[in-house]
Amino acid sequence: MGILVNSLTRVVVQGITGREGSFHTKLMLEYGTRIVAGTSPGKGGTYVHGVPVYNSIYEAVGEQGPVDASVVFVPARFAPDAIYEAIDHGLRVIVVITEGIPLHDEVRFVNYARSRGVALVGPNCPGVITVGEAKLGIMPSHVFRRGYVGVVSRSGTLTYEIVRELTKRGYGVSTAVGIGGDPVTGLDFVDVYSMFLQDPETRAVVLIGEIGGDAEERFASYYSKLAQRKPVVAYVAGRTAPPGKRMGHAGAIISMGLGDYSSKRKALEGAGIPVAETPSQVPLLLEKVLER
Amino acid sequence: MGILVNSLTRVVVQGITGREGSFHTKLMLEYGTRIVAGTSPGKGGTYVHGVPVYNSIYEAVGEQGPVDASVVFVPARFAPDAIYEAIDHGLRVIVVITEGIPLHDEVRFVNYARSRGVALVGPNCPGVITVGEAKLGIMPSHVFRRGYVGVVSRSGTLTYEIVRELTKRGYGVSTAVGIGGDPVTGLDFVDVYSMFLQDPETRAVVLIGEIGGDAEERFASYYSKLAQRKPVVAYVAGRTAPPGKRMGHAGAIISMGLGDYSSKRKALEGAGIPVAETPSQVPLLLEKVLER
Amino acid sequence: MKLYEYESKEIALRYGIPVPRGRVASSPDEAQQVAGELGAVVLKAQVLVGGRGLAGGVRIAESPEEAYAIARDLLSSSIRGERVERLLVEERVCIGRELYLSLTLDRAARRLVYLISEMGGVEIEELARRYPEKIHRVYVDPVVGYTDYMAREALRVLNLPWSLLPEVAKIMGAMFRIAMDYDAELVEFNPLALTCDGRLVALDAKVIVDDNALFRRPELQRLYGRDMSDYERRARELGFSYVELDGDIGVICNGAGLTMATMDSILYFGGRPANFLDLGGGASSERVREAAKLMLTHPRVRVLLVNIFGGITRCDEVARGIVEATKEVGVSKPIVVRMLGTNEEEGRRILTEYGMQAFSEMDEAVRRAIEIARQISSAG
Amino acid sequence: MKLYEYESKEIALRYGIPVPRGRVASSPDEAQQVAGELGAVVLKAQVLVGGRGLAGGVRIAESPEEAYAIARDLLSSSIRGERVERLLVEERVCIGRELYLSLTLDRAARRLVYLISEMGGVEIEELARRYPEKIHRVYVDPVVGYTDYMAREALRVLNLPWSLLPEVAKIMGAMFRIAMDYDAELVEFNPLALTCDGRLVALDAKVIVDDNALFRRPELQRLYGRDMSDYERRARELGFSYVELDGDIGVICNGAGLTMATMDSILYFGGRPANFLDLGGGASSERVREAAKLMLTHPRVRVLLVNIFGGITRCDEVARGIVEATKEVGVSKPIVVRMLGTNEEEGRRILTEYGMQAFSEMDEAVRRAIEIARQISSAG
Repeated sequence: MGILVNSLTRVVVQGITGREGSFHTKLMLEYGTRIVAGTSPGKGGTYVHGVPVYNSIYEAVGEQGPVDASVVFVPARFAPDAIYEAIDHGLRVIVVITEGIPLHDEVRFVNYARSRGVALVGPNCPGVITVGEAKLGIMPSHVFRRGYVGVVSRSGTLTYEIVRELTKRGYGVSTAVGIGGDPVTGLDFVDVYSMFLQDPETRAVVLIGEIGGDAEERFASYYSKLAQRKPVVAYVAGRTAPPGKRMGHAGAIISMGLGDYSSKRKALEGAGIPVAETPSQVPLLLEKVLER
Repeated sequence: MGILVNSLTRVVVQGITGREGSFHTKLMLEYGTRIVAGTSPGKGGTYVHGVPVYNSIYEAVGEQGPVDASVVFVPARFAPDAIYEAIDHGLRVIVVITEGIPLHDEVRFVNYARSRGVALVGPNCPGVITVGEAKLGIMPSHVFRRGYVGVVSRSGTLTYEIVRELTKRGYGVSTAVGIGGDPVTGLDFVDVYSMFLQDPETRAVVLIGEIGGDAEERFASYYSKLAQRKPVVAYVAGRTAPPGKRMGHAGAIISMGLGDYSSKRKALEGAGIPVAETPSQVPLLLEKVLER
Repeated sequence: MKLYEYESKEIALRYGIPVPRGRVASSPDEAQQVAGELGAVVLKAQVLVGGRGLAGGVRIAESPEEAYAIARDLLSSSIRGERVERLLVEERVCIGRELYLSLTLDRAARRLVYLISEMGGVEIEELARRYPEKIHRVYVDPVVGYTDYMAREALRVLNLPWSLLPEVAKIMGAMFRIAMDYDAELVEFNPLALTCDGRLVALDAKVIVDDNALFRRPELQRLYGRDMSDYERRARELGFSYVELDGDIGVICNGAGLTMATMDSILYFGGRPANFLDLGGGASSERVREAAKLMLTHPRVRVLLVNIFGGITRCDEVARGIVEATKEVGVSKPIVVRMLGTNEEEGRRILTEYGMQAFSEMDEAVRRAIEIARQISSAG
Repeated sequence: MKLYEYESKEIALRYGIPVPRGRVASSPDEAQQVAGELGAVVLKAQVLVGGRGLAGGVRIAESPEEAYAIARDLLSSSIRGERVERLLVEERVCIGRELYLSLTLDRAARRLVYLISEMGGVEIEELARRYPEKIHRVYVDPVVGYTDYMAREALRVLNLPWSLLPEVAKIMGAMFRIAMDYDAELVEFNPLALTCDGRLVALDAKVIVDDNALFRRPELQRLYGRDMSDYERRARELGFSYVELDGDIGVICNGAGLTMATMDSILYFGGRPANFLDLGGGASSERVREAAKLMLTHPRVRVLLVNIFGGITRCDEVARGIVEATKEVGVSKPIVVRMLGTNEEEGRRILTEYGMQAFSEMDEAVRRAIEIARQISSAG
């Protein structure tokens, strides 16, 4: 099982001919992801690592049949167009790797996707991996072993770091979802966790947050009201971040009195979710909550 | 039962101080509709037929508590603002009586309402009546008797005409919904019929269509695929309407080869829905489908 | 409200959409002069009715003299009942292929839609009927508006070279902006020509403006009504919805649906309606009087059928209006009244006093009107 | 990117939002001149740091001479570390009440939101902490944008007379347009004053522009970086995310989350990070070298901790960059490296060859860096 994507998911890579798009298409293919087409306006008729390239999703679908999901590597200024194209052609999962998309554009397409029931992952995210089945994104697959822990994270490399700690301690992952580091994201912690709740394979969830906004607080509030739960362990990055400064991610900023570490930690712990002090503590806390 | 509104529905009248708004507020109150407040910018603090008037829904809700539904009598150029106000304040049913709202405005607020799960009835409609319980609109209540026939219509007076024929023959109405005569409406035939399907009281539905668009054809297509149905009898107005001319309603026009009488009749009859030749035939056809 | 071709093209040009060079001519002299500047020209009658081409309203002139002659011809003619008062005189364009491109409302989707087809030059009604699969649809969400993938998709559907992408994007983006800026419910280029030298040119253009939005487009508001017949214009000026038909039974009702149903019942029982006239809701006796006078003076009307379902509309006001109209016009034509609902008793009393009667049932009233029309017809 | 008050007010004025009369002065002479024109004035230091008022950056002058003296004072001062280079000299306004009005993003709602409060003049952070119930929120959907009911609601919340509705509507509508036209993530008027004579005036204004949108706002793009420290600017120019902190352990990582986690681990194990430096993904040896040079030359850095989780980023490139940096700078400061993942073996080989070692575990590397920092600190 796992969530969002699996070995049957038919994938199109938008922006397949770019440096990143091409490089990761190779890695995604090697992982077994079922990439049926790529798009790149003006490059239709070519191939990238054996994947046929089209000028539009309309052409891709016409030639290759329906697709379920897309991974977007298109540069920021063209990404909204690519995302609307994917939504309007009925794709159900859209993973936006692209970083640096203007905020007001994001507000528009994220609302548009949600109003149409489309699972938009990102923007500015490392993607989604259902371990051993499909990878839509840029996560280094070698750190992942299949297992029963769901991972949901606002971060990239920090996720790999924590997953590696899990792997070292014998915990495997069902699906890992990077929801993205921008102030506005398609799926949020609540959305992804509620998918994990439905997934029989997933028995516990690791939540990786960071400063900025109130996504962690909202998750804590939602979690504390749940009748049926799967246990959650959290890590929150940014304890040492000063207010008013963006810590790399557009969304990682303490602003207007919102989003600092202590508020998040307090909210999570208040909801009964243990919060690790270092990445290496995550598996230890996980062990404890699973024992209960 | 009945659908959409009942005796418990707490209603606000938007544009209550205008001629139409004030007149129909009186009639709605006489019918027993639970009108808790009215709005009219700048007229806050006054009363209309004993109903307190506020400058905004925000004020109305602050003073009178939550409301469930609104009836909009606001003039066309101000109606979109009133509708957004109602949607943004969480009202679940919004009945727009106002005629003559520009098309592109309608497209925007109708999509907005639907994306938020709000039942927007109209625009340019006579409203909704759940017989003996609540009336949100301008229908002459004296023609209605309570019973098990659901009515859904694109028209006003024609609805009263047909309901009177039903009443004469002993058929009563659960709820009658005027979906409105504009090219774009909030609820359509399919939406309302699917509500009637859920209503244990409603045993049959009278559908009153007219030329223009393909709402009747879409309903026929939907109906023909249903596993569980309640019988439907239809009347379609505009057999004598020439192409390219608007027949009073903004939506009643045969254009770009779409929307003529014969197409609608063919589609409905093809789906097993008898179509009356005159309003007076409707109860006769109803009798037949109920005998089956 | 439909705009003329030349008006639609003026708008198109303002938004950067290429159209043939040309000017409007109101006289043969002007036409000759434009032809002198442009060389071989096409003269196009500026009318709002459809099917202009088949009716001979588009003609080619090889010389200024020929342009003069054709213009004289066209300017003294009518096309499908509409007088030709202006010509659009345009350069001839060498056409490679004729494409179809429009932006309009899709009611079912509740959104705008680009209709795109390789088979331009045919009216969209015919195209939709005969080759529906040849029309590609790209929906436009009001949040999103035009976005570039739509042009890439159109390019493919129209089988155009990649080099024309910027041009297609410009045209499609402009169409959306025109729809918004002019409250247009249709922006159509048919044909959109691919010229022999590989350019895109809008050979014909049609913009239809939303009547409901005219209040915020004052420059368009003053054009309203110019394409109506006299009776239509008078009815509209009085605030009635009115459509001219070709029968002999005048119809006055309240409510669009009931008016249509009354017309349809006339047809069903064997008669022919002369018009659609919807009083709207809550008409005063003055308004009813004006409506009745309009119908009683209409040359084709033999009998007037008034069908009122009183709700907001009060039967006494209706009765009073009818009586006043007959007095003012002189009771030249028979009137059949059906009324029901609010203040029905009072209405009946007023009519009875004046020697008229009112039916309660619509079918009876319709049958009676048809009967009278037949009698007059066979008498006349 | 934050705009200065005077820039924000220029924008506001352009959109019809009333602001006090005033001008920018870069010298005492200019300030005196403006005061000569305006009478009693307020002199406001133009800085981007918060808390200017409490730090004495806003002063009142009754005469041009006093304005001169105050300007001389302010223009030679710094406020919270930021040099004052310009003053905004404005007429004094008689304030009846101080209100708060802003438009910003609500992350949870994924929409813009107007924040509206009667308690203006206080920083929103403090207001949110102390009186959250005094902040009213009106959400703005991207489809709908500003619409008039929002002003009616604000009017009620702000307890303003009905006669000010058009003014509030104008201001709120303009705020939305500013947000769109300038890709602003915050448009704030605090205080928005209700003057003694019943007018609304934006006494202070703050616009923050979305850095991600600068590519389409060239006029703003060229302002980017002006509020950064030297090290910040150099790091940004090299394309790194960089934030200055006050500790002694320099941090270089790949990925924002891992960088923060590394800083946090330093704190957790008892050390103090000097900075946040995220290399981003797939950094070449040249970029690593530049980052390392930057940190090695930073006066506060005692030890450099490089923590790399190789994915797109290759460990051999990182190792090469570190080695090159130490060569170029001279091995003045100790470096602790942790690397893992892509091309890890080759990376370790390069480091070993140069006499350096790499940890595999993050905790170990962090502890080691802290240990070294302590040794140097107690030695020095």
